[in-house]
Amino acid sequence: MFAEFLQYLFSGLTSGAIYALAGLGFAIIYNASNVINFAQGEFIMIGGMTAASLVAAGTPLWLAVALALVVAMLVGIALERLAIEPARDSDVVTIVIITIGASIFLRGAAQVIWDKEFHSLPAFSGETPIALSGATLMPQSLWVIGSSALAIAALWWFFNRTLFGKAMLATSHNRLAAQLVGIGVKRVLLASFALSALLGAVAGVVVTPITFTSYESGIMLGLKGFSAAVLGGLGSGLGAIVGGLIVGLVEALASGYLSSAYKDAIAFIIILFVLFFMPSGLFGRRGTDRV
Amino acid sequence: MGGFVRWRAVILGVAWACAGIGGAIASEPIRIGSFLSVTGPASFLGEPEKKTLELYVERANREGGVLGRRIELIIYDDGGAGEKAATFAKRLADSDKVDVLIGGTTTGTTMAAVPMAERAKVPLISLAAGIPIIDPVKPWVFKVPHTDRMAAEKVILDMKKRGITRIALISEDAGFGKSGHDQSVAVARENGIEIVADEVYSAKDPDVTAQLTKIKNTQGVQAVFNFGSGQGPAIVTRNFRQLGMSVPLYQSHGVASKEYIRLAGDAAEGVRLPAAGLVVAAQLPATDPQKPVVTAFKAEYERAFKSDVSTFAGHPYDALQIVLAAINRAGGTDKAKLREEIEKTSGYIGTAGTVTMSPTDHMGLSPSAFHMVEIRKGDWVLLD
Amino acid sequence: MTLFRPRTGGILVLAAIIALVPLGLGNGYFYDVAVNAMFSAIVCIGLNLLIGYGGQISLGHAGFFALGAYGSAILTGRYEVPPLAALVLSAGAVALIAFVLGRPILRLKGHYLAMATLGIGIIIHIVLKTESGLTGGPDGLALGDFTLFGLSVSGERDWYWMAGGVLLLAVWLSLNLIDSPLGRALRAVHGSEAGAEAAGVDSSGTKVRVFVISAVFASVAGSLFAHKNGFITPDIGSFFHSAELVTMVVLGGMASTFGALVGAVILTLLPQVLASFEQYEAMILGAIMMGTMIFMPKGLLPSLAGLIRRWRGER
Amino acid sequence: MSLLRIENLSKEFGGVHAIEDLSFTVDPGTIHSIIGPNGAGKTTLFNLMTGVYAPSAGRVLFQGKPVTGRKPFELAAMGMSRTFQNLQIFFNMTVLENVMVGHHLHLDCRLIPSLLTLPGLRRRDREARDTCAALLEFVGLSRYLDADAAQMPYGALKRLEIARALAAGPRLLLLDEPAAGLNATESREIDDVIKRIAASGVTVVLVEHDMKMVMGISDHILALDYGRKLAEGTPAEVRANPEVIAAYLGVQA
Repeated sequence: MFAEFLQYLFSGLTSGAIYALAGLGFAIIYNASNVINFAQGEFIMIGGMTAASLVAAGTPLWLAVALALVVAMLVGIALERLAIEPARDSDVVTIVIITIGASIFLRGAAQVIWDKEFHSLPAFSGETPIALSGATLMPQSLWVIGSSALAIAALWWFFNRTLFGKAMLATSHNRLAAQLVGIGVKRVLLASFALSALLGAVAGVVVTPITFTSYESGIMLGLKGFSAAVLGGLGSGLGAIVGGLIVGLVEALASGYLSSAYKDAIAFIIILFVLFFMPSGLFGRRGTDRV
Repeated sequence: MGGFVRWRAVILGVAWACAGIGGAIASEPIRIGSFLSVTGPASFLGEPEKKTLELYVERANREGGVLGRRIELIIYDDGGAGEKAATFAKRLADSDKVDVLIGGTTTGTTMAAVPMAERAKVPLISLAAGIPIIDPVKPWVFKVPHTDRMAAEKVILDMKKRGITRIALISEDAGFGKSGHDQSVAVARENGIEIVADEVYSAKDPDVTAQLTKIKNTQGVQAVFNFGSGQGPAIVTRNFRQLGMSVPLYQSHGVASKEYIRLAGDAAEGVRLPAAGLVVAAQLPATDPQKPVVTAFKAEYERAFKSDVSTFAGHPYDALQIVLAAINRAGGTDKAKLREEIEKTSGYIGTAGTVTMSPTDHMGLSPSAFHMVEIRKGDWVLLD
Repeated sequence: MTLFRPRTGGILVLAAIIALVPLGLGNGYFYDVAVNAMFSAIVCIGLNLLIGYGGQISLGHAGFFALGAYGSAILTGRYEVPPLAALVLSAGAVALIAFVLGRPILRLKGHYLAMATLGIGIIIHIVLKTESGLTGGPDGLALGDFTLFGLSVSGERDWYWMAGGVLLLAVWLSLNLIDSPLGRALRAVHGSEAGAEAAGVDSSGTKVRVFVISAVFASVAGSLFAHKNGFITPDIGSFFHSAELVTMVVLGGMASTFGALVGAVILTLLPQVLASFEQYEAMILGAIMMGTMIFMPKGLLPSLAGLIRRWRGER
Repeated sequence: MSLLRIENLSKEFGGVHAIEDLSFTVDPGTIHSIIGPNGAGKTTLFNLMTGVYAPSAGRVLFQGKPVTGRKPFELAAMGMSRTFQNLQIFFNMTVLENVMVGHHLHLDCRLIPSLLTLPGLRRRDREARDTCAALLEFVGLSRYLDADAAQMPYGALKRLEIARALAAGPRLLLLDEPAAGLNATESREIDDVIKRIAASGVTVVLVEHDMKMVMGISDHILALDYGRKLAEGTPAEVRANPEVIAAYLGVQA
């Protein structure tokens, strides 16, 4: 009985950590610009596809991963410079549509540059399952969970301990005030896209040995990441992680104890209920409009 | 590339006409229209289908076309969406004035185009497996692939032979897996095999150990059958091994390509699945009438595209051969005549098997189309 | 509200366009695309009331579209309800669902509202996919012709006039609503929710009413679409369709009924035009979407109207 | 009977008492002002009275009926209108439309008549247009009638909010710092408008910083400090109160 539960937990943790990593990227860009970047999933795809194709071409894994991170960051920077920056003063919904356009574009580019087949990466530390009280976990899942933990720690350090990180946070709270004290809002926006693209690529690389990757793999991860980020409360890194883990765990437990056909629906129903009672998500900023 | 082929065909046609040579060749080209799911969730089917069509239309043109007429191929990508498929089918029939339609990568896209094909009276040859496409029989609609039921039968009978009576199903919740699941349930019931666990997963789920754990903990499961395509079955296979499950694992023909073995890796060892002759061309006995056909096709495809052939790549080849033969017999592209000739297809040996159609059977595939194979050392081993 | 201030003028121009377009439609396929564009336009006009005028996002409207379509298919196919009655019953059921869900959901703001509506759309999609006994599952469901007072609507030309009529009705209703006290209240809620409440506007009630209306527009369009196609799959209720609908509204121009219409027409035509670009189709579509929003952030119609106004001003 | 009665009202924000055990009444037909230094709890009190916040304890009675917990739009329907310190103008609408939203309660907002624009609805809307145009005239904004609200100067927006609040036909009008941010001339104009509103029989409650203005037009003044009542009475009485002087001058009495 317990072994069964533990296995569902592991299953949920594996999926949840993947969603959490995807959600983290949303949180960073939202923090800097109040924009939901619907192309976030494509960063994950680009990271995975670049690494997978380089490894297939004979590049050592570590180099392929490093290059994949660089490529994704460059794409993130290009996206910000060419598509977001010129529309910076537009409505949020206008920018959201731009990011949807960007995700269609990047997906289209990926199928032209690479192909439509599924690709994989070798697991970083072997394929021998780790057994624990009758349940098993793949070592790669630990890589994913570890990456999320590391990412959240690094982000905390960045936003609370570095000058530039603090500046980014300040910009998210009050753009005008940040400008007045001389923080370059443009640079902050650029950095936020680079950073979230980097995170996306990290997610893509560590996740590919588990889920494989293809030009379309960013869609689902983007959607789940968005759900995780909203459930946790937009702009909260911790929220995105917790949100992702909850979505993953709910799916696994629902599959195990209720119905695998409705596991996605059950996850969304839980999200809806949380939002009904906590309209700003679990860790979102709660502000009453001052009138 | 379809557009490219089409334009080249048009330009060549014009050049011939201007030069005033080759009288017959200057006549109207034969227009074949195709709507395929080249992108979207079924792109792993649609992409090889498109490649095959382009490859063999070009080849037919190189060899002088049919009845001295060139073949013009027009392909649209429906992205797997039924609504788009219906519109593109209409575009092909009304605007591009094609003589015959090949397509519908999936049962959904095919069925969405069926009302239009019936109304416009254009022969349609589907590349999808669903039984509703041909049952009940619709005058203008045909299909070339095996039905999912045939694959399910192959698997269930193999289980029966091994004395297995209680099984678990795990299937993808969308198109291919869903209809395969429904067929498997029916076939299992007819053969006295009990389904003791029945789980589903979504195409892009990163992990299915939860579903498999439930199966693992169900009393008396003697085998697991996974109906799905794309990345899902590879994840199922890996998770299956991760949980240390030791009962036999069966897959469907949806993963009968080397890509599956590559993605699932060592976990695929010992997995059994039904595969068309095409996939196991090399292993077929020399006496098999299909051997020369599938060996040639496989070689040509893999040389042209440098990627492993899958069952699905063969479907448009069969559709094209059947259509071209029917046009030859009909002596032209009169749609009613063409339809009749397609229906009269008899003894055609293709990648899917031997096809003999009739007014009551618009698929006409012999039931022996599938071979049961087992994966050993990363390659197929023919079991029957 | 921008280009055509005198609204009767706008409707007349639209009617004239609908009447004249068939002169340029060569065959059934073009009619079919035009009909699809008009059905999308009907959904977008309703959605625009919610997004453009009410300032409330919905990423789940394809769900209502699909419910209308499946409601019609199931009622006419299984229970032999006449098509018009099935359309009305489905729309009524959708209105009820939207009403019940609307209260709790519309308390949410911005991206949280987007998430909630997205969730509802996805849940509807999953139910349609899973309950194959009723819906036919992923393989879809067939349905018969639409009949109106004993006359059967079949063939692209019949559908063209049918869709044109319903579209004009939708535009008329939408323009009426915007100019009515309720429409003013709605725009006020968009402008300042606190201000509207202080002026006596029941903001959540107003939002719910418009949510219901926009859901009904989607449901009716879905029912008609289903009969026109003769076959439906759960994909019409997918998240991508919802996102496409929102894109149409924003691309055409928010808070502009005719803008929503233009957006729907363009995004329906674009994939058809781009189909011959084959594998570059997605890249071009994405680039056009980005380019339009970067250079015309207010959407096509308002931006073009602004240009024309400026150009006239200079002369 | 008093028009508005506040009984033992308290409001806490995370342990901080913004309003503490406050009671007072507003008599019909008067101009009643609430003064106090920054952070005294004036705007909180305002938001409590108008239903934006729910009180931690105590209650509010309007025309003898308890209204605690009612939503702002329900209070508006009972005859209580307000303006905002941070302007809440509908910048996406014209000036006249802004005022017409204020007249909302007197118009038909049912769904079906709105969609069909039934004749009755149209006629009443035309009448509303005239009423609201007259109100704009009353506050001196008739030249902006068809302008977009977004194009108006700040001072005019303040008067627009007053016109919108009047369009509801209130018995009680609550004005939150109507003169804040205005220059002397604009202030005097507002002054004049408020006097004319009171003269028309509408009771006015005013939160204001501008002491000169308050002293000039109020019938009754309530002075707050740290969420408590400091003093209450006629302008002359309050002006003479040593605690008020101390609070304003920051000297311990």
